[in-house]
Amino acid sequence: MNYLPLFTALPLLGAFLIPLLSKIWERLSDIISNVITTLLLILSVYSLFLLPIFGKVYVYEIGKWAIKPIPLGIVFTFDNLSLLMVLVINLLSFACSLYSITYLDNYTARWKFWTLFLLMVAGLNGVAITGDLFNLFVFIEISAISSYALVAFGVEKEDLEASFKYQIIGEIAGLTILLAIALIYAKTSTLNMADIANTFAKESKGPLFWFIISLLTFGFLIKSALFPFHFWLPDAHSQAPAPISAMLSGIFIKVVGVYALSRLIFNIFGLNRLNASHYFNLLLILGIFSIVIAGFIALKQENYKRLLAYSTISQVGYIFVGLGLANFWSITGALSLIFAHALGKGLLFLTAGPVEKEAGSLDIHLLSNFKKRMSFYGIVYTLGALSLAGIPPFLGFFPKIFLILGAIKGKRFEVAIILGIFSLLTLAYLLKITNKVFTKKEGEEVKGVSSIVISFLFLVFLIFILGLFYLNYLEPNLISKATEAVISGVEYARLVLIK
Amino acid sequence: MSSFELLIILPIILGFLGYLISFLRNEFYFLGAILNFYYAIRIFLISRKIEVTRKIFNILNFSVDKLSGFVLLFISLFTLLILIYSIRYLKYYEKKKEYFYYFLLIGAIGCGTVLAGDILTLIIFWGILLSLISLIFGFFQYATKEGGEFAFVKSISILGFSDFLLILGLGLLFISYGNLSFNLKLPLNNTINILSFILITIGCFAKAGAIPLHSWIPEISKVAPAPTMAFIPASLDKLLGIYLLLRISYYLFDLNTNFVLKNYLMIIGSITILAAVLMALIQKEVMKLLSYHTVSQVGYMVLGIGTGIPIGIAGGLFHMLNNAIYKSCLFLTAGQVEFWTKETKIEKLGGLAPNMPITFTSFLISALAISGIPPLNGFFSKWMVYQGVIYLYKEGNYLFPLYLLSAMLGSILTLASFLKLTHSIFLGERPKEYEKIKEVNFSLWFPSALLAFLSLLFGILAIPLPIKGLIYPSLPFRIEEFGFWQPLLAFILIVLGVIVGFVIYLFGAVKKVERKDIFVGGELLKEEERHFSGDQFYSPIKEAPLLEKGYEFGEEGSFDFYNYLTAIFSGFSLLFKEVIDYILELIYHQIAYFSEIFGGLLRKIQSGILSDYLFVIFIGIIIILLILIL
Amino acid sequence: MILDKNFINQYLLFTFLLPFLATLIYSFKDKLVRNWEFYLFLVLLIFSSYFIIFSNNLLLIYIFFEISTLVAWRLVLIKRENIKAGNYLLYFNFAGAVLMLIGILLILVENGVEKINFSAFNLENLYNISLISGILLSFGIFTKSAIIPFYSWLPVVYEVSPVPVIALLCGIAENLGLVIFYKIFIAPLLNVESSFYYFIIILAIFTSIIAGGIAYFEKKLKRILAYSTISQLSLILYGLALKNDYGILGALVLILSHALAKSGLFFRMEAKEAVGVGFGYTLLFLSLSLIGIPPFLGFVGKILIIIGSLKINIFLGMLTIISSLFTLLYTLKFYLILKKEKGENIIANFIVYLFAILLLIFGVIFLIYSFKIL
Amino acid sequence: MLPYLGCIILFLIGIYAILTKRNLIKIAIGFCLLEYSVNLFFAFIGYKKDALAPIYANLSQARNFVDPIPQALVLTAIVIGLGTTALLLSVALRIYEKYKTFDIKEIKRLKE
Repeated sequence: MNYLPLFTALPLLGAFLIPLLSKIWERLSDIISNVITTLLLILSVYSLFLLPIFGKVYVYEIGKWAIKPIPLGIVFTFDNLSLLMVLVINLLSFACSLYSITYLDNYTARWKFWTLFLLMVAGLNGVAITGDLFNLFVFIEISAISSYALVAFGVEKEDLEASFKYQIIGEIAGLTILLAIALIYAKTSTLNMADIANTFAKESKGPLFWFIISLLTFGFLIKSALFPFHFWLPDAHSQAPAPISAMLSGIFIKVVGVYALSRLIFNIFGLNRLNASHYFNLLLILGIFSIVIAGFIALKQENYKRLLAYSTISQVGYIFVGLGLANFWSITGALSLIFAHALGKGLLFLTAGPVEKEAGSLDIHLLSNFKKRMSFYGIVYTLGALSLAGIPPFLGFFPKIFLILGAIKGKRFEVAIILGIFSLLTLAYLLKITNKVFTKKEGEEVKGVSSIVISFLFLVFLIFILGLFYLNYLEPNLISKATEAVISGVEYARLVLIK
Repeated sequence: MSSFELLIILPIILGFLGYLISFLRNEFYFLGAILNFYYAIRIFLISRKIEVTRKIFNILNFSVDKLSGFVLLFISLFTLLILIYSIRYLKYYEKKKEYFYYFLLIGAIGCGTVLAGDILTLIIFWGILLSLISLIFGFFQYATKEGGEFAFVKSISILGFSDFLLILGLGLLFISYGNLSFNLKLPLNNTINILSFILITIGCFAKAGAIPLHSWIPEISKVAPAPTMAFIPASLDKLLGIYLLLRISYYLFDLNTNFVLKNYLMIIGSITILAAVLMALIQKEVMKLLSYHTVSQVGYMVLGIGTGIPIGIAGGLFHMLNNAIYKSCLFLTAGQVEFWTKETKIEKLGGLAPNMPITFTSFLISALAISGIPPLNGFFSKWMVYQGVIYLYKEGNYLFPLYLLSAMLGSILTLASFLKLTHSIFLGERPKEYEKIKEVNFSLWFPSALLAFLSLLFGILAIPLPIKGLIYPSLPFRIEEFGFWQPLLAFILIVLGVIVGFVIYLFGAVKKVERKDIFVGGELLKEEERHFSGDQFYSPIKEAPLLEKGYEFGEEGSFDFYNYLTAIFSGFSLLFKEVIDYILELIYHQIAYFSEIFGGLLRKIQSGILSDYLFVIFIGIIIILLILIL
Repeated sequence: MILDKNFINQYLLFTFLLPFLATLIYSFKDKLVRNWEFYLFLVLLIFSSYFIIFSNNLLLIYIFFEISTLVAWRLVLIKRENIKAGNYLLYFNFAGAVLMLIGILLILVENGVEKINFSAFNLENLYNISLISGILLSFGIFTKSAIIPFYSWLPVVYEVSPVPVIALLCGIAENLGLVIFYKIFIAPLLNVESSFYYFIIILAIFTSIIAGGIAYFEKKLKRILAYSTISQLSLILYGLALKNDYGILGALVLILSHALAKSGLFFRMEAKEAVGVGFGYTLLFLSLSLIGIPPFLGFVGKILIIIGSLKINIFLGMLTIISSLFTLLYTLKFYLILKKEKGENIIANFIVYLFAILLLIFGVIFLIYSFKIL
Repeated sequence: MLPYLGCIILFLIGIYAILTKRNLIKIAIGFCLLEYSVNLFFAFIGYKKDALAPIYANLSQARNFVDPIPQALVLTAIVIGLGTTALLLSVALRIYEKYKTFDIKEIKRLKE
């Protein structure tokens, strides 16, 4: 598995090649980026089969700087959790880059988009596979900066406003994370995550420890837009171009926020419900607040993408409830929700593109009076919405099972009921669009456009087929292993350092 | 296949053939009824000797004893006679095809009901009968007369209501004792028995038409053609209802073990007699008047059965038979009148006796019979009931004078109302348009004439024929010989009296009727106003101080159980609709409304101002720090 | 239970097939529903009911239950302006289904299932159902089969939906809840707390009475029929919950009878009178079966349920009778309204005729056999 | 301890600027201050009193070196900060072009 650096190297390479080569022929940028995302997808699927051969963790030492006996070199660690994230990132980035081929006809600066897009993919992949704390920060910033730029890509009034607000809040998070890293370094004098874990395991958990945790939590909660740190998200996600909204909502907040946080608190700091129940209760309560409040706000939204953005906040709440319950089932639920939500919400945001192009607006009220019929997009949207609301047999149903099961097993019966009942709210606000925009019988039918249609079909196929094979294949081979990686805590450090 | 199946199945098959094949249709129906009658006779004859039971399909259990044998015979007879009548009567009826088929089915199923040997069979046949009755009543909605739909709904509501209670009662027995046959004489001393007895009697009352479940009969009489009235409320339902009442009172249960229940029956009987006859007195429509009498007569049967005295019970049973005979005869003759005149309003009729002598004779005999004029059969059975009531004093039941009084008063008032009816239809002034009216055909007058003849026969030869032959053997009691009444002797005496009267008429002073002009207030009454009908006969009674209020109530439907039934259920419906449904709707709408409002409020958090966001975020970090470090 | 489980499954499928076929035939003459969307959902519905009947896995049952909800939702939206009613249906059923899911998972936890895979949901692996999880599980059934307090969606949906859709709803979709109740709580003889059954019995019989009462009060034909459906479905549930042979058998019979009678009545609304076919009498047949008068099929179910309830106590028998009385009253009421209705579809008349005759024939056959085996 | 205090003061000034200033450029400056404070803090971590710079190649005895890693990290962080600041300012300028104002309270088209 020594191709591991390719996950970041390939998109970075693409990002540097594209400005040069697109001078020759602008369409070349499409080809390069699509080839790269396809390669990444192939690599990540290949890793799915390859990783079990290498055991639970594969460690790649950059520049052959051995991490033993002194962990000085920078490493990439690739365990099952990283595998899950890489797989999700590359599935969705594949779909989005495919989609963007036709979508970008609306915009002028093709190659700029592709450069930023690949930078973001590189950053996200880097976050998922890195084993070094500072590298984590760097990758977060790479993806974040490119996302700031991409949100402002349309250069309209609202785009710039959203981007500015997003940047300020996002960078505060970034700085907080940097501060926390500085503190960690001050405390441990190492940046290797496994080594940090070992060091913290030996020490008692004083106020400084908790201060670091709070800073990290603060930073990553902003990144993952949990209530009350969500304010940037509805603006940014609703103003970005459709594929970028899909990427941001589908994977960005999860990789940069949820993944990084859970990697740190579970694997590095070794927190679990036994030694830090108040911490997890905090996550749980914020998660529930997110679910409820963002759900109700989404119900009243009048803008297609803004509604979906609020829905994302609500769904992140579900993920955090899963993390907050912190038992095997709930974390399985949270991780599978990351998977399901990435595909589902990505699909929903992608449908916004052709709709906006056809109707010239995303205002639901205007769309409901739009004269043409968009049955294909309507069906795609509805399937995605049903999956997100947790209706079988789609993929989104299984996270719900595991989250509720986790709540029951965690003796949090009220949480189980809340999770169940508020998925009704999810259904209600998502179907609001189906009902108002797509439920028409008369009018001229809008024709689908080629690469957009293919990406839709790809995602719908995934949602459906993964839903069918969830319990038989996906759960035992991918998600429960990833859950084990999370739940086993500082076992991660031992596995990394044994190499 | 034994006679039991054939009795029921043959009419069904032949009726169905008649229904399908337009060729020889009436002959098929007729053949079905004939075969039914034939097998009924056979079974009747068998039942004289032994008690037979037969199980079909492991579920239908038929048995016949002397009681059911004789009821069966008469049901079959009535089916045949009235079918003959109605084939002619309803010749131009729009939906006669279905009508005759259902008619025949009712006859067959009615026989099945009588033959039912256990609880389940009874439930099934009783229910099928209800469905057939509702099917045949369904036709009246198509009748040109108004109120057909309401009559249909009302009658089926009442019958269905009582049938459901009957099923509940029988089901209760079924649960408690298993699938019973009817000859057990269970004592009426525990709750289940008493409850199921009461529930079953409700079914019987509705079928037979006892107050307070009677009101469907006058209602349906407004729209139903005469043969239907003659068949369903007047004969079949009487036979079945009273038969079942008798069955449960002295075969399935033993009524004599419960004093209170006996009085319950007798009170219902007395009230029925009196109230219905009072209502009948003031009716202005032939059919409705007759139907109130139908109700009234049920009172005697219930009273007789309720006495618990063998002679009274026998009287009740005999009265059932008699009533079926003369009441169907009355309906049929009324139908014959209507057949030509197309009129059932009393005030519009009159003076038809010379035109329709056979009809008139039949009507007169039946009217006298129903009024209890000796030596006709009505008198005899009533007299037996009186005797039963009088014997009550031996048991220490000191309410008996009241029962006796109401029974006798009822008899008198019946006579009174029939005087009015006979006068109005057949005597008095004849309206001009009716002058050309002739006697009806043979197939119309024959059934009624036969029934009238039966009335006469059962009156004169009461003791040898019906009492000794049918009634006494059917009852499981030893019946004491009674009184000094010799109907034959009385008949001879009466005939002698009539002859003497006739002689006096021939040779006496009364020679010729003298016609004089009529003056009112000094003015000559016009020819067309000279017609005087009998409908005003009893207006004074209506205006009597005590009865006035009662009549008012009666006219408004205050004694109509259907109104109470619908009122109670409507009340509940209103409660459910306006309270429970409303509350649920409110809750669900409130939830939707609340989430809208809540969403609207919450979205204000997103103010669009960056400083506010940052402020909230910093408060957030402070709270996190506080929670985690402290 | 005296009947073979396998036989009952086949019987249930049979009860679903009749309305399915009728709707299929009907749709050939109806412009509104003659499109691929309708046929797709029709097939999906019968497919999911097949799986619900024959599956032995709680998860599969649940999944197809939800699919049937989706299908019902889309069926209502065949007429696009019915969005509000369709959503009402979907949200109610979804809420119920979610609670049902919680119930299922709770049962799993109570039975000590540690690893979640497909076979963990097999009914054979379950032994106990506690009161609370039973009630949660039955919420899904309550919404689908419209029991208090979750019946409110049904009249709203019926009022606006086209006839074939309602026929499918009352003939197939709503019975699925009952089938699930039968499969989980009645057939496998699990160790369920007996208070659970009392709870269901009380709820079901009161729903039956109350819905009957409301039906008597309603003025609009489709709403009367809707409340009547609620009343009948809860009566069936009540019969099942009685948990004795009479009650269960009665309920099973009543499923068929209700499916035929009610969908027949709805088809009657669209029927065009053909020559030589007893138009008013077929209607009367259907009504009489609904009331429960012999020899029609409805009677067999009702009498068995009455006997079954009397076996428990007299009071329940009384309540059953009161429910039947309401049925009698409202049936006569809508009979008069329906008699005046005339539609356009000639096939509908054939269906009504067929169903009426079937009710009579099945009535006689079931009467004989049901008492023979008891 | 004093340098750390300076760090914190700088940090607080940055927060103050972000929270209270309405001008976009001032917010950006406040943001830069925050960034500098964190960088400064990072640089201080590596510092040890009287320690040598870690560039000697051959040493005969163990000596007290300054930790070199934070400096490398801070360099990276400064670069990243450069990138973000540049992007922030360019967006701010574009906003001025479109909105004709730098007042953050005027820039609230996206709300609710």
